[in-house]
Amino acid sequence: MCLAIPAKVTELLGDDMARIDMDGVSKVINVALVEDLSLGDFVVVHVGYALSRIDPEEAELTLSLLREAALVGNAS
Amino acid sequence: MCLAIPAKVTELLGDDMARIDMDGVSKVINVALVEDLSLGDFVVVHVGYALSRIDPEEAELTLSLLREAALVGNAS
Amino acid sequence: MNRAKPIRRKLDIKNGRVELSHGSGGRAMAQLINDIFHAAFDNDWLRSNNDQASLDALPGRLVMTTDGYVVSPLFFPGGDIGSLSVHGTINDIAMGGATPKYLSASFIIEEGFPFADLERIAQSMGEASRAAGVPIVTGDTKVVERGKADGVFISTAGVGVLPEEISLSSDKARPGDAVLVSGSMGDHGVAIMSRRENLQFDVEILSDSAPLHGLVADMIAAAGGSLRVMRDPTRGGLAAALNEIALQSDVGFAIEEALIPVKPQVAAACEFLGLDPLYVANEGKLVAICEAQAAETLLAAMRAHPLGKNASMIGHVVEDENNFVEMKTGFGGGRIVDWLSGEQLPRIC
Amino acid sequence: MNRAKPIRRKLDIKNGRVELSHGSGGRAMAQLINDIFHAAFDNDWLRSNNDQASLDALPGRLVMTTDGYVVSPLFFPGGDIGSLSVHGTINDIAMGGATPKYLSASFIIEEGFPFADLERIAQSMGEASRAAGVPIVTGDTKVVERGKADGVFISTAGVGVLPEEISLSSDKARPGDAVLVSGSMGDHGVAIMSRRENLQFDVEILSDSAPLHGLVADMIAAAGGSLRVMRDPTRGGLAAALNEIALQSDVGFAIEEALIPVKPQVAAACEFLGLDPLYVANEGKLVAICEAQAAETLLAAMRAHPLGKNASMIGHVVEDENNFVEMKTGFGGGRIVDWLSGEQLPRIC
Amino acid sequence: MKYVDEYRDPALAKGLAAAIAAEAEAGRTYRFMEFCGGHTHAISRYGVEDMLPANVRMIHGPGCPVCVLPVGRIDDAIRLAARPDVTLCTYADLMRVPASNGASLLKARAAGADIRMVYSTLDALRIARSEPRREVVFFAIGFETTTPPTALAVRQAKAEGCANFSVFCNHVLTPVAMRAILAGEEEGVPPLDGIVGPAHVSTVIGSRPYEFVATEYHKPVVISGFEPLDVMQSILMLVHQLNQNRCEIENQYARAVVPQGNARALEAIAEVFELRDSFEWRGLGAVAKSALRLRDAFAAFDAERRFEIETKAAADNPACECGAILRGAKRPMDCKLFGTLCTPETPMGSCMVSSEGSCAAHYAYGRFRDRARTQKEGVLQ
Amino acid sequence: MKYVDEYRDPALAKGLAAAIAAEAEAGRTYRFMEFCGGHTHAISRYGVEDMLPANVRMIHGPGCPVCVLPVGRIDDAIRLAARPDVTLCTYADLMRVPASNGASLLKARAAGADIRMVYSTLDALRIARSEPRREVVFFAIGFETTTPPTALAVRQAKAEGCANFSVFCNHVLTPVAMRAILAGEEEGVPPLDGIVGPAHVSTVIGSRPYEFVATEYHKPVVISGFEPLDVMQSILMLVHQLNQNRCEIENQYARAVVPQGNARALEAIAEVFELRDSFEWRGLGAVAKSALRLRDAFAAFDAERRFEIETKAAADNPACECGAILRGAKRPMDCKLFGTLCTPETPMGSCMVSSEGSCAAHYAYGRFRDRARTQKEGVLQ
Ligand code: SF4
Ligand code: SF4
Ligand SMILES: [Mg+2]
Ligand SMILES: [Mg+2]
Ligand SMILES: [Mg+2]
Ligand SMILES: [Mg+2]
Ligand SMILES: [Mg+2]
Ligand SMILES: [Mg+2]
Ligand SMILES: [Mg+2]
Ligand SMILES: [Mg+2]
Ligand SMILES: [Mg+2]
Ligand SMILES: [Mg+2]
Repeated sequence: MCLAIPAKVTELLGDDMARIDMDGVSKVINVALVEDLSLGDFVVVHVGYALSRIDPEEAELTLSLLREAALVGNAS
Repeated sequence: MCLAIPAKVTELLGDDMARIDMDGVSKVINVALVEDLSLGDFVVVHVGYALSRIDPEEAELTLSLLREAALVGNAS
Repeated sequence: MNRAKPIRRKLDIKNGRVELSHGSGGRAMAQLINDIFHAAFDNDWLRSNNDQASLDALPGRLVMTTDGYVVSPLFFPGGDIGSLSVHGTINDIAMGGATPKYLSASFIIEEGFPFADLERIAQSMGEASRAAGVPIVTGDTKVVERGKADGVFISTAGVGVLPEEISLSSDKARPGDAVLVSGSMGDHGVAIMSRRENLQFDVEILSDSAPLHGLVADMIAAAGGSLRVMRDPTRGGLAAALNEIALQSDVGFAIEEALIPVKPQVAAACEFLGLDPLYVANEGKLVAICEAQAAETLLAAMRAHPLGKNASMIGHVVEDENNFVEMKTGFGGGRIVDWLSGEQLPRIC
Repeated sequence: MNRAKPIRRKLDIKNGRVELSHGSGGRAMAQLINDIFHAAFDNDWLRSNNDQASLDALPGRLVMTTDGYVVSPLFFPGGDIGSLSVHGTINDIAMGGATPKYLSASFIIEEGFPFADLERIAQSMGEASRAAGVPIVTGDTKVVERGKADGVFISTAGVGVLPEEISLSSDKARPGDAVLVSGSMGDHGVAIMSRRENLQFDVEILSDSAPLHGLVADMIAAAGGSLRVMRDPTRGGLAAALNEIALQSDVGFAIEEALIPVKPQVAAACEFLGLDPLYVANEGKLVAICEAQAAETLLAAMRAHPLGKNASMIGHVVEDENNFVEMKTGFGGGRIVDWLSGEQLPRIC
Repeated sequence: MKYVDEYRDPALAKGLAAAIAAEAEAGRTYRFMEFCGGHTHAISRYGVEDMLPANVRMIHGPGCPVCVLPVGRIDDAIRLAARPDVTLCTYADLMRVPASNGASLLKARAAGADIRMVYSTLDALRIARSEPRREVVFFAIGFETTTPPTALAVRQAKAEGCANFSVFCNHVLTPVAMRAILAGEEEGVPPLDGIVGPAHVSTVIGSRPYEFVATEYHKPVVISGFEPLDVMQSILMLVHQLNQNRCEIENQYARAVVPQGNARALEAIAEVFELRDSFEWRGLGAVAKSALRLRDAFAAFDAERRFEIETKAAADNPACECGAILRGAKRPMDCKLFGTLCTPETPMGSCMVSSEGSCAAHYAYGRFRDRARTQKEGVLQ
Repeated sequence: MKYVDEYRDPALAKGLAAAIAAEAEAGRTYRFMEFCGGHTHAISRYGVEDMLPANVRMIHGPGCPVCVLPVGRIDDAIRLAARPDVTLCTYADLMRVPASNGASLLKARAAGADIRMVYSTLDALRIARSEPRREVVFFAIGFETTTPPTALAVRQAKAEGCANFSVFCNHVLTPVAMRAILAGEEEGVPPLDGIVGPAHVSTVIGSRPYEFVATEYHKPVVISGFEPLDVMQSILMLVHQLNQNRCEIENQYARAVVPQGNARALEAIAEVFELRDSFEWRGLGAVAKSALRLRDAFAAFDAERRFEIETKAAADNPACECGAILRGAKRPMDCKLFGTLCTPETPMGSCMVSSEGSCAAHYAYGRFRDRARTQKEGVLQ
């Protein structure tokens, strides 16, 4: 029910609508809930609405923690 | 368009409706246009309504004239 | 772990209805097919649950046909869409002079269709198929949303095997040939019409829906080599069948109305509706064209079969560049019997 | 009298629509069939205008199948209901190991359907049939009232001939056998879904709709005797195909997700819709089960064919009284791939 | 079928044919118009023409309500049916009639209009009752025979307060049209010698309304039943009158027609309908006082007022010879379009649109005679 | 797929699994509840359970809005849809959910109700606009994630004056339900050691609303993304906190969740909705202040008021163990009905109705493990 996926904003269509893309799948969604959206931003999409923007730095940080933990795990 | 056929009244259903029969085909029609209808009467049926009653004596008379003419014709 | 398999509840045939999930390839569909269709058709080809049936080799030329059945109402005096879909396709095989061997059945079902009606139809198909000795060996089921079909549509296909000496085709009628019909005209169409909501009348006429391959086998045995054309006069009735043959063989016909069997109730129903019985559909009758000298033999063979006991020779083929079907009327005059061009009632088969 | 034949006006394909009279057995129907279907399918069996086709004898066992096609929308990226109805039925014949020979086609058309669309569909069927070398030899046309169908439904049936040495059936999988798929999963279903009004998304995925009998012929030539089962994973996708086989052969499967080809766009579309590509329909792919020692040979033969170039061995058959399809996930864990039980989109084929 | 089979007896037919041949005086030609399409149909279907001597010739009159309905009125009906709120109920006969620009009710239906074929006004009223959110319009057409059923339905709708039922009225009147034919007889065209009058119309209006034919135009009329022997007997009666120099209104169909007609039916018509000033007849042109419309008291049930219908004239194909054919000046096969461009599937003129039209009846039943005719042309004319 | 594929990397998974195994202290059992059905689904679909050490055990929480919806509300929806004037729009997830007496929306549709599956509230509103004569009711269901889209649609409908659109509101609240679970922990059942919190809910509400779990119940929470590595990382973080005797609200999904949540979304919810006093959760019973309804200002768009819906309670099957399963006291295979009478095709309890329910997820993905479990029973428990 809470299925939501990350996708990239490829076109701002006005009227709170935007086109997003995920690996070649593109769709028009409502972006009224996300402030100051720019082309190239990634958003979390749920039932046709963007719920929030993805912060690339936070994502990188999470991933590096993940990689680190995996490294430690493999070493253990 | 003026297709109408003779059929026998087999059931008076009230409300100006009656069941008629023609050689085993039976149907419910409106008989509001024909006065004093009795079971066994033949009526001329057109688009679901009886238009008039058939007078058996007149029919016999017509037929006898027909037969007579045919006789004369065949003799000629 | 003990083998805790799901407890399969039987379909609620009495109250249940077909849902979209019965068409989407999951367990619900498998159950519908098993409980209704396999139960009714009951043979090993189906039970093997493959998407195709592997059959024995057929000795001889192959004949193939298909028809879609969209008749309304689905149940009518003398039959239903199920038996009709078996008979009609068997008959198209038989009209080629072939022996029908196997049938396939494709169901397109409207969401919400009652299981009880579907089972009744399937049972009727199964019975018709067993009675005819022509099994339904493979099938398919689709479900479409409510309002996208009309209860159920069935398309059956059939294959049969054709003896070497037989070669029938609608372009083979030749001037002088005899024209025979196997029985009374218009029964099926009148039976259907009597149940149409907007025409409703009562008449004790049953559809003539029946498989004709037995009759055809007897005809072939009696005079097979001299048969030229056979047709089952379905949609458009005898008129359509004769006009098609006239056109395809580039001939004309001379027939006599008085020789064409029509039941009194069928004639009466046609009077009511302003129809001509020669245009009304049949589902268990055939028209055969054969060399003139074989006509009596053929007629005798037909009359000896229960489905041909009212067979009649109704006229002969003539040369005619206009391809007219000319008819001496019962009244004594002449007319042609043209192709249908007024409205005929739809969904008769 | 000079032979004043009616001047036949061509159907107004551009603006015209199917009317009820096109289904009632008169001249209008004959014209529709001639101008659209015979023109598109173009062969002598049809032109002979009989209600059945007389064909050559088939040397070998017969295989027969049928499918109804109700796909919505009628035209989709990579195909349409016409080509689909040819490919799907050819594939069901081919999955029996047989060579498809002849097709029949039954059309159920909704009143008001544009001639232009009908012609486009017929042309597409004709092309698909010619490209596959499997002619449509007989057909039928019915017209139902507006609101009683959804544009057009097509039921095709097919017959084919089966070489002596081949015997495939879904109950023949044995523990140890290899499981192969001929290419990427889910393309057809995603192509269809991308055009559904209520899901509308854009993706450059074409339906994989294709006839597989050429690929199958190559597979049989390479390792025919060791083939056990073939299935085209259509409705319900790979999951339904494997579960059916598991049940019918009373075995289980052990497969690996990482070995199952799925295109990135298909995967992405499935993420959007919350679907699993293993449940999504294919129309030009097959799953084959063969003796383990023949797997490499078979895989090589598949990869050498254009329709099998992405073929993959995805696992093997195991003994399992539960008939589970067990899968090592791409992530590294384990799961089963159960029968479909959620909603799958209807009208995918 | 009682009252049917006996009037189709081939043995009697033979005798009657001989009687007519004997009665018809050599050297004299008898040109009779059967006004009604029902007669045209019967004559064609039973092959009555083959049983008449060469000098008794039947002219097919304008008595087919479908044929004479102007194209503009079909256009109106199609426009009505195209309204999303309207369900149009019609007798099946009208479905294929070509309207302007290749349209027809059948095509309109295919294109999405809600058009239902009904057998009776009872059915149309039933539909209106069961679908109260739809505007159910009955496409009323027909002569006096068919008018009382429409009148009763309108009366019933009013009594029930059935607010969603209305009638698009195209009922026309037989005697007026007959007068128009007689008044329009032309120089150079041999005049009609007598008229076979429509018995089913007369079950309603009786035989009296035809008296003007005798008194003003000095031609005999025989009100005739629709079975083939009825028609032949009527022809014999006409020949007989002519030979005796009589011109009277005789009633061959006395078994169901009385001179004064059906009082109840006439009352119903009079209550619901009134005369239009003028109405267009296809093939005949505008004819004064020749058609009916709903009275003000029933205005709510009048689709013309309810939907503000304004009929636009639509021209017929100028090559069509219907006018001349209806007047007896030409026969179908004299028309260049007959059987080639004009067929029942592709009718170009009014006489081809219904199976009761003279061109259509000849096409569907009589074409084989053209062979004989071309061989011995001149013998018949 | 950016931000997806990297969180499904099997090599990283292996390392992380080893890290968790190393971090988890032997002799100690870690019992974590993933509250959200999305997590349950991810764990099952990717086989995450296979990658956890035996002493780290996942309890599937009540976080599937479909599962916790009481049967009475489905009954309401079916009654609504059965009205001839109503078109009911619903997310596909609800179609098969069994209602009383063997009914379901799917069956109601088959029986003639106009029920449309929509992907988004945008679609429902579009249907209302294009079919103004229909009463279009959106069957709203979901946690805080799904609530803003409903709120925006209602706001939009009001702005447009879309008079035929309404919402049957069944939105429920995550933190309240989590409190109910924690407050209900029983004697004899080992308590939860920590909670995997739903990140998509937190994109809307942020992480702060969970602080009570740490302060009042002294358990750690990690707000976790939905990819399998997200979940594993969150588990590692939970184990880590416990080993360090911490109980904090941590945010694994910092890439899209901030502590304060999405202000716009929260505003929209607050504008359109208000708290219900109490709402029934299937498996949990009545929970105070756990659900939303439309405010009076939007009463016109509230299907409950518009159609005077009064929900009747419907009893669940007493043999169903859902309650105990949701609390972590039992597992699906402990239920006698599991896999025999209760399957995804024939669900008897809430945990089987959607693929995100714990019984359904186990049935569809995990049943093969029961083989192993029966062999080495006791090892895991
Ligand atoms: S054949 Fe056609 S065009 Fe010619 S007169 Fe008759 S209706 Fe008119
Ligand atoms: S298996 Fe079914 S009955 Fe048992 S606990 Fe789960 S949902 Fe309830
Ligand atoms: Mg056929
Ligand atoms: Mg047939
Ligand atoms: Mg199939
Ligand atoms: Mg046939
Ligand atoms: Mg098949
Ligand atoms: Mg198939
Ligand atoms: Mg056919
Ligand atoms: Mg298949
Ligand atoms: Mg309309
Ligand atoms: Mg409803």
